[in-house]
Amino acid sequence: MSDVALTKKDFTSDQEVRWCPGCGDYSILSTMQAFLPELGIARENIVFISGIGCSSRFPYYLETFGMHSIHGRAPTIASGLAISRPDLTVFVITGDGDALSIGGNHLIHSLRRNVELKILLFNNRIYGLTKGQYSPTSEQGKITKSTPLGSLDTPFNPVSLAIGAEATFVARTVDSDRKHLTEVLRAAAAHKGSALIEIFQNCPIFNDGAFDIVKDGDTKGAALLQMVHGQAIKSETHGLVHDGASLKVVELSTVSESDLVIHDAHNEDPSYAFALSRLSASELDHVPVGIFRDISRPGYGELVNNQVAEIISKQGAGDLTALLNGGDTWEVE
Amino acid sequence: MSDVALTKKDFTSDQEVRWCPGCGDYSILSTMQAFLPELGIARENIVFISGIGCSSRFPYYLETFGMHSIHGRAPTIASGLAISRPDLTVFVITGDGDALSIGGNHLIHSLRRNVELKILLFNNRIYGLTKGQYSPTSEQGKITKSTPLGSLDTPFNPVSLAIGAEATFVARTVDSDRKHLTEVLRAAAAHKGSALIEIFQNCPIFNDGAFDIVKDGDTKGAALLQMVHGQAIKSETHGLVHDGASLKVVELSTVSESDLVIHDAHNEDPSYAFALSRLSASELDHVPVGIFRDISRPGYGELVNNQVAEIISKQGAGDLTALLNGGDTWEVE
Amino acid sequence: MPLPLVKGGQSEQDKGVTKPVLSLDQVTIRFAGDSGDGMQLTGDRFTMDTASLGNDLSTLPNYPAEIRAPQGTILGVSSFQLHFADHHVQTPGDAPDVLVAMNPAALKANIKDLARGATIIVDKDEFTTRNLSKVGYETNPLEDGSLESYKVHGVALTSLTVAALASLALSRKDAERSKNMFALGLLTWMYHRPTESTENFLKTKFAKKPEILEANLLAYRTGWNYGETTEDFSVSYEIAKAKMPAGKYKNISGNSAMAYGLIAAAERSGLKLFLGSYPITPASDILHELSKHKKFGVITFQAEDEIAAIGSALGASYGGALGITTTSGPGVALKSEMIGLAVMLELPLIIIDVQRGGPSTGLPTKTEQADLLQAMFGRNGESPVAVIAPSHASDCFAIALEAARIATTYRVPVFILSDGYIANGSEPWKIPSVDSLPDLHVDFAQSQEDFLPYLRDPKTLARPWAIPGTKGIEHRIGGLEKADKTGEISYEPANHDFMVRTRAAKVAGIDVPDLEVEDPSGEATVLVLGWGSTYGPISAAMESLRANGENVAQAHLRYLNPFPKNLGEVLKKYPKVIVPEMNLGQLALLLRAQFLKDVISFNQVRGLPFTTAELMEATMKVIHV
Amino acid sequence: MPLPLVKGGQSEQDKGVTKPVLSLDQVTIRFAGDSGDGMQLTGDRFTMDTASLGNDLSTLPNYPAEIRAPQGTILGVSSFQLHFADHHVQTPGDAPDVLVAMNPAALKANIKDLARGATIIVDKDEFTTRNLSKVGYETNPLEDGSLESYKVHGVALTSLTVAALASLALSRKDAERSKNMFALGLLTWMYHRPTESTENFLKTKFAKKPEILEANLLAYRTGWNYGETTEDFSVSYEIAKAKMPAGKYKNISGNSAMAYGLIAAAERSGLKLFLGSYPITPASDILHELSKHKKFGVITFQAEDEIAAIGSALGASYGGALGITTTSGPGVALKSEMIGLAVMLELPLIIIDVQRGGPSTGLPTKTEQADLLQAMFGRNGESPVAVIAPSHASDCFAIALEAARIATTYRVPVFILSDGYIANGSEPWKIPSVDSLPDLHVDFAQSQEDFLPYLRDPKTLARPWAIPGTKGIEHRIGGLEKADKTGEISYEPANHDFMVRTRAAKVAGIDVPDLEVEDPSGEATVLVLGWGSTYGPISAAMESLRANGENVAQAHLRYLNPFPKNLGEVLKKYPKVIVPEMNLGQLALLLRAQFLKDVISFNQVRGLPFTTAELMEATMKVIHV
Ligand SMILES: Cc1ncc(C[n+]2csc(CCOP(=O)(O)OP(=O)(O)O)c2C)c(N)n1
Ligand SMILES: Cc1ncc(C[n+]2csc(CCOP(=O)(O)OP(=O)(O)O)c2C)c(N)n1
Ligand code: SF4
Ligand code: SF4
Ligand SMILES: [Mg+2]
Ligand SMILES: [Mg+2]
Repeated sequence: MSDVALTKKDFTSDQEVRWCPGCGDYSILSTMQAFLPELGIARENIVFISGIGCSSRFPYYLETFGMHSIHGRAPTIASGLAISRPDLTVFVITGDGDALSIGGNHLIHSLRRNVELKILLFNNRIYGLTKGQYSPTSEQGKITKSTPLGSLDTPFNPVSLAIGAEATFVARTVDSDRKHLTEVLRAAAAHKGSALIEIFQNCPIFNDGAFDIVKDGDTKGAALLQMVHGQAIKSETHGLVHDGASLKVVELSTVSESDLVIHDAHNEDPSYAFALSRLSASELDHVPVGIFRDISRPGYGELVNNQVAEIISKQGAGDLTALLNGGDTWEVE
Repeated sequence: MSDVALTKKDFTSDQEVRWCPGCGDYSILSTMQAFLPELGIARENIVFISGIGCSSRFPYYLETFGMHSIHGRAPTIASGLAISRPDLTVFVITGDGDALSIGGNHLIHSLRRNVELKILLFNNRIYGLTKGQYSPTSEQGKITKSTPLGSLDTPFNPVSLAIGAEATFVARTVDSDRKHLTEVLRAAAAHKGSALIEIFQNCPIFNDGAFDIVKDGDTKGAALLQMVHGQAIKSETHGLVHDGASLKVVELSTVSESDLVIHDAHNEDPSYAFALSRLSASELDHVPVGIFRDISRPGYGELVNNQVAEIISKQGAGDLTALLNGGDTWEVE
Repeated sequence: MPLPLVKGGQSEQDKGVTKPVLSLDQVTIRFAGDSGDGMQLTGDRFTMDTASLGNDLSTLPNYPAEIRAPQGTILGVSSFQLHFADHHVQTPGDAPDVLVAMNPAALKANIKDLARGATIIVDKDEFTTRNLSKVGYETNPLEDGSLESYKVHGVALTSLTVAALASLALSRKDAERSKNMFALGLLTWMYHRPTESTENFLKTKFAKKPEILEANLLAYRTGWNYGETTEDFSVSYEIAKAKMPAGKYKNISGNSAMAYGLIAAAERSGLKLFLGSYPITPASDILHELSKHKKFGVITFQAEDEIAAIGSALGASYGGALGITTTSGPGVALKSEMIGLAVMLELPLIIIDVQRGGPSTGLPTKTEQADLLQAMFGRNGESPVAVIAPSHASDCFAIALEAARIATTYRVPVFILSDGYIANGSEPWKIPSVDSLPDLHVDFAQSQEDFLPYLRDPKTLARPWAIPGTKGIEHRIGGLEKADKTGEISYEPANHDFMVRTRAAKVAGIDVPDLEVEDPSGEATVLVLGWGSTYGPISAAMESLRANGENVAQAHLRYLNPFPKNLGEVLKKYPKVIVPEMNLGQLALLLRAQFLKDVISFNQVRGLPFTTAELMEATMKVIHV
Repeated sequence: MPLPLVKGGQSEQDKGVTKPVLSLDQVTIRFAGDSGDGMQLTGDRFTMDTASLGNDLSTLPNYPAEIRAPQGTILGVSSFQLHFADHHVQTPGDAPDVLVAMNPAALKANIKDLARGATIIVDKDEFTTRNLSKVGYETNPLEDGSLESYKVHGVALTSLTVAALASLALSRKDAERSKNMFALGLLTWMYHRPTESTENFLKTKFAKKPEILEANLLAYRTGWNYGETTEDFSVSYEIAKAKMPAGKYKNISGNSAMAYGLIAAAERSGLKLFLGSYPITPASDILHELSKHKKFGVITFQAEDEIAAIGSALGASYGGALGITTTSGPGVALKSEMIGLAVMLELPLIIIDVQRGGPSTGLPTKTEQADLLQAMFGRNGESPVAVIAPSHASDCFAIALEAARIATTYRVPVFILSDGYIANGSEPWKIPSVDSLPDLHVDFAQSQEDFLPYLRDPKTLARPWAIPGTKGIEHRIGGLEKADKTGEISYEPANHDFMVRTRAAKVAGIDVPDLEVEDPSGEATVLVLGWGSTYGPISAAMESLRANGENVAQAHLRYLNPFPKNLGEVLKKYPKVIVPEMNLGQLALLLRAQFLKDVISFNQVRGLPFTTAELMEATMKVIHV
């Protein structure tokens, strides 16, 4: 690593960015470029692996190693890389279709294994690249090219799904909120193992305004329930309280501050984070943002490499001659 | 349908059953054969679709329609069938590898859509058919053919995963408990949409005794936390109480019956069922069995067929001549 | 001041074209602009107006893989080419006679395709220093003499449009959006197209946005008037009606024709149409089109991936529906294992592969024919399927019906190999009467005793289509090898050998029509043999060669597996057989292997259809060695 | 009273064989019994004892797809065949000279493979009415004269074993379990095998279960003594050592040899071995074997499915490891799309397909060669890969090294087509010295300015292997078509054509050794050309034919893509070329297409290797038309 600290520009590749004007991907990219220098990791030791989709163009624009792979399979490639090269920092860039439709299985398996991947899920609730079909996060009843009479599927809640899949780090943030996104990225980078970050991302072409309520100045204050570890969970107008065994959003004016749920991102029991994830589904009136869950469990690559190291330290490194000559052998003269 | 009620024998095909002696699959099969007559559905209107694995041999032994498909893909085939043929009753038979490893994505998508499928997941926590590799439900550290030094993956909790995937019906039972299995099958059959039933299944060849604790006379009483809607959740020795926002298993002697959690399988908020699912993971000291969750949401096939019926009732059935001749046309003379 | 809105129809004659009129027999026009400039719509409208005038035509849309590539860049250029004529049209044309370029990028991206002497109409407002430098023009080509050999019309399209719309309450940006209508109006004038249908189209489209409607109409008419009035355009052109068989026509793209054909197949077979699909370019439009037609009882299921898509289609087939899956090459790769199961289950299934440039993600919006061998062999084991291919856009309608016939008669998966070129291209289609369509009636197995699910029809070798719900024929099937007749699991060596050969024989025995050879002179020694979307370019090249006095024969394979029974004879008859393909010789490989004929491959893998000129040259080389 | 446990080694001579001894030059024995009878173990032990005696040998295990099919049924029969000789052995033998049948099912399932005069040793205790009727024997074949033409030894294996173990504190069921050792002891006596190594094996295996150990040893020795003592067996047999090149040998199966070869490739290249795999019969054992050798730094990753398996391997390759994935046919189908990506990325990758009966799930435990065309063409677009195939079990070692050489030198996916026959079969292998193995040293791209990720080595056409962690060469790659040299996304038609042809040329240009033809007389007009696991049977048939005075040439392809450069010449030289394949003619198709040679296919798709007799007959037919 060079002595001179790197800057945002150092992480900007020479490739022309090719998203539609106004696409939410721009601000995510710019935030990432600005964030990377802070990691203090040399550019050559950072790898971005993406699938296919508008969002999956992301790696081209970063002056790091990068692979724009195939639809839904980025976590598999990234897993092989991260496990075999624990010295690298590996990001996965994916969309709601890429991660949750065709790639759903790889996502949940990477999460349960806790492979050292930082997974950014750009959720625009639509298939952008293929020009506007509904996705597994599209709200039921959505009218799209493939559902002219309205979609019928109950959408996934990516956070619930991830928690159900034993994820150790799950967060949610919004494309345009650079500060919040940066904070979440910082925490994800510090986390051992898999980190899944759902990013609400506006697609002005095929699903414009899907997240207006959490982005517009006059609504977002009420809509965004801020989760900060050790602090009360609340928006500008509402707060979270216990309601028997479950959680409830109430107007701040109706409760005292001390009744509010104090956020514990490190709660080992995922039931807590799961309950938080249920506060909002398709509708976005009260959307928890921040880190739902951040618990400590060894990373998969670490376990794999430790297992190898341990057997070597116990038995010594393999000797090919001994291997080939082992077992039942006989001599022919 | 014939007037004479069908019997277990009517549902037994002429195929020789080919599992290992003592395999848990036998009792599941026998319970199913005994249960089917109770449904009052003609044999020709019942279809069993399975993937690949020991468990997936199941359909051959039932005198209904059946398909032994390919590894992990049974839910896809069953979905196409159930959606296009709402008159049929469709079961999916799958194993822990089939459903949760290669087939994980189809499983979670079927569940979120709520396709009318009764999915029986034979969980023996091992790959049986391929002779004993670890599966996504094998406990961490498991020594198998492919993990001679112990497996490193955190296993899935199938119930948590299903609930995270928006499942409307999730249950757990044990291969050898015919009565309990029958009750669960009955409830699943009555449920609209997808029903996932995890069945602990012993594989005497490759993972013998994995579920002894919940099967042996002297331990099962304590280990099995019975979940019955409207009743307290408890085993013979332990009961479930609220502990702040989460749930806790305590000795019955230390609490009064009235403090126990009364099971509500119809709770709309999945957080409750999710919390129940976390009471046991790999270890089986206190395993909730019965129905975690059974809520009402329209089945996917029903929605699809209603959408078609509705447009026809509004606009009339399609007229091919009109379709072909529609739009911008011109005459050449 | 806005022109008054026209009431009802008004032909170009009514509007009184006053300039000299030249007659042409054919023209190729390419509209090119930024992805956001509405070139596809402009092209579509011009196409419709041209079709309704009775010209034959063929179109080729071409757009970038990005949804909206950065404005003003070469990569962001979207174009639409239209070839129309007073005679039968085979291709969208090699080199445009007219290029409409909405900005410097569009000019730069397309100029190399123009022949000297071609007409170029540009929006000169867009030729600013900034825009020029964006695409690497150091000087303004409108001024530096580099376009000398073309007829260049620099029209101030933007500012004229904005000026015309000045009276409307529109932002400048919104006003500028109508400039494509100005261009359309101008071209409409130039080629004497009728204006009525486009005006009606706009009225329907913007029924709820009267301002935008007015803007578009005004721009359109201003463009027309500009042609009529200004000195810049001194002549206009007329292209007589083409002689086409009498009947009712519509302009149709390959993907739409495919969707219609599938619906027709469902209607004619009495089966429920079930489409299991996962979106992918350039196949998605079939899904989109079919999902509009639920009132035909059509079920469209957007699955979680390609495997689930084909799985659901196979499940539906098993239940007695017409199971269909649509995709492109990468999707086919994913479907391979399930196709193998369908082969084993011997159930009808239609797999539509709208091929695109490969390998891997390749060139998603470009055309190619490189999935033939994948369709033939892309599965484990001996796994034969039928493979057919449409020859041109409207042929997709007939091919869909044919796929349904083969799939349901032989209980076999059938591949349709379409491609990006015919999927998006369009042409006039003589609408068939429903009665003239083939009867695809299907018989399911009936209730019976001692049912044998793998007892075959001796003629077709098809097993019964035995669907759930039929009393007394309950049975189990699966992907393991099955015993002859009973369908039970069998590991018996001789049975496996027999079943492998029987499945092969069943596909080999599919009844397909003989190959027709067009050899007008009867004296050709060179045969050009194509398949799929190369039909148009090959036919055009053959026509031209014959017009030049060359004897050359042409034949086109719609059936790739099995081949027509007379193919061997045909190959034997011609000493030289040229096989042009947009791949590295996949059909050629099959022909060589089966017939040991030293066919001559002519291959291009450029993501583009062959041009007539390329094919003429390649053929001439072989004729005159 | 139990025999005293033997101390140290004791040869058969020490034990004093007293009956007449006949010399044979070769014998084929098949052990057959219920899945639970331990036939594979019995066979393995007999094999080891035979190997250590210096005979050459070849084995063929054969077991049902079910883990434990129902006891006493035909479907539950598991068998193990061993062919050993005083000369070079090519196959596990066509027809067993000796069948050991542990029950009526084993007899019934195997009798049809025996020639008249063969020896049958059965456990007559098992021939109860119940067991007989289970497999459809209406009368007892031991008594009804139906076995007249064989030499039948009805031995009361079960009761003799139980009696011998009477003194041990074992249940009858546990005692019966040792009857395979009785059978092994008997055969060991019959063929003068040494007993030491099996006794040692048992001692290690049951070190912690002294009772079971004693039971097994006792049964083993009782079996030996039974042969020596009873009247029933009047002669025993000796087979002299085979003349084999001097050296140290071990008996090895194809799957083990493959695993060792991969470890050797990693060691010789200095790369980390990364295996991404998903279990599937008959490939799983490679995963199992490799996961035992983590101390070589080997990483084995059991992925969630085949796509993730190959994806992880490709990811590891991208990071500079030797990325490998192992599977069988259905798994290959699933990997297709990712292989396409690897073709585009031009990274090294080894794909091992242990072929089994297809299509679909097919015959999972049986062998076949029907994935060749899938390996060649099973992907969208023009997607060339290298394809090689081992010829026999121990050749898997060398082929793994060769795959690594090709993959790393040319940065290309390499298919290894093994199959169930060589994967599970075993043979003696002369252990090579590590120094004699090829040097597979690899150079990664170094830090540099203006790095061009798709700049090719002019000789190999390989692009640099540019791994993350290397400063200054950060770059992005992907599945979209890439510009020559820079690797940036390119939709340029000419570039695509160029890249498609370049990828094809790279694979076509892979350096492979010339095909060697064995034509001892130099006068053969018929060439038998095989590939893969048919090597043994073909060689055996050719030897026999030559011994019969026929002139016949033989050649065997280890390289399927590209073919050896001299293949065309070889094909031209022989008027008649027979291509035997366990498929419907897949290599034949490639040969016909490329060389327009009318090769003669000889195909069987029975899930079994060819027999020598079948191949001799097929060849004779062609020689003497
Ligand atoms: C195997 C395969 N199937 C389908 C596609 C087509 N495809 C490309 S991206 C995409 C979905 C894009 O949606 P999403 O992941 O949400 O990304 P976005 O474009 O919205 O960022 C699809 C269906 C493909 N490239 N490959
Ligand atoms: C595509 C594919 N990959 C792998 C296999 C091999 N295979 C068959 S069953 C199985 C797993 C079986 O485990 P599980 O689903 O738990 O079923 P069980 O045998 O334990 O009942 C595997 C890996 C296959 N048949 N097809
Ligand atoms: S289509 Fe939507 S997601 Fe894709 S680049 Fe355009 S705005 Fe962004
Ligand atoms: S291997 Fe296990 S799961 Fe499979 S049949 Fe045998 S006992 Fe049952
Ligand atoms: Mg999206
Ligand atoms: Mg299992």
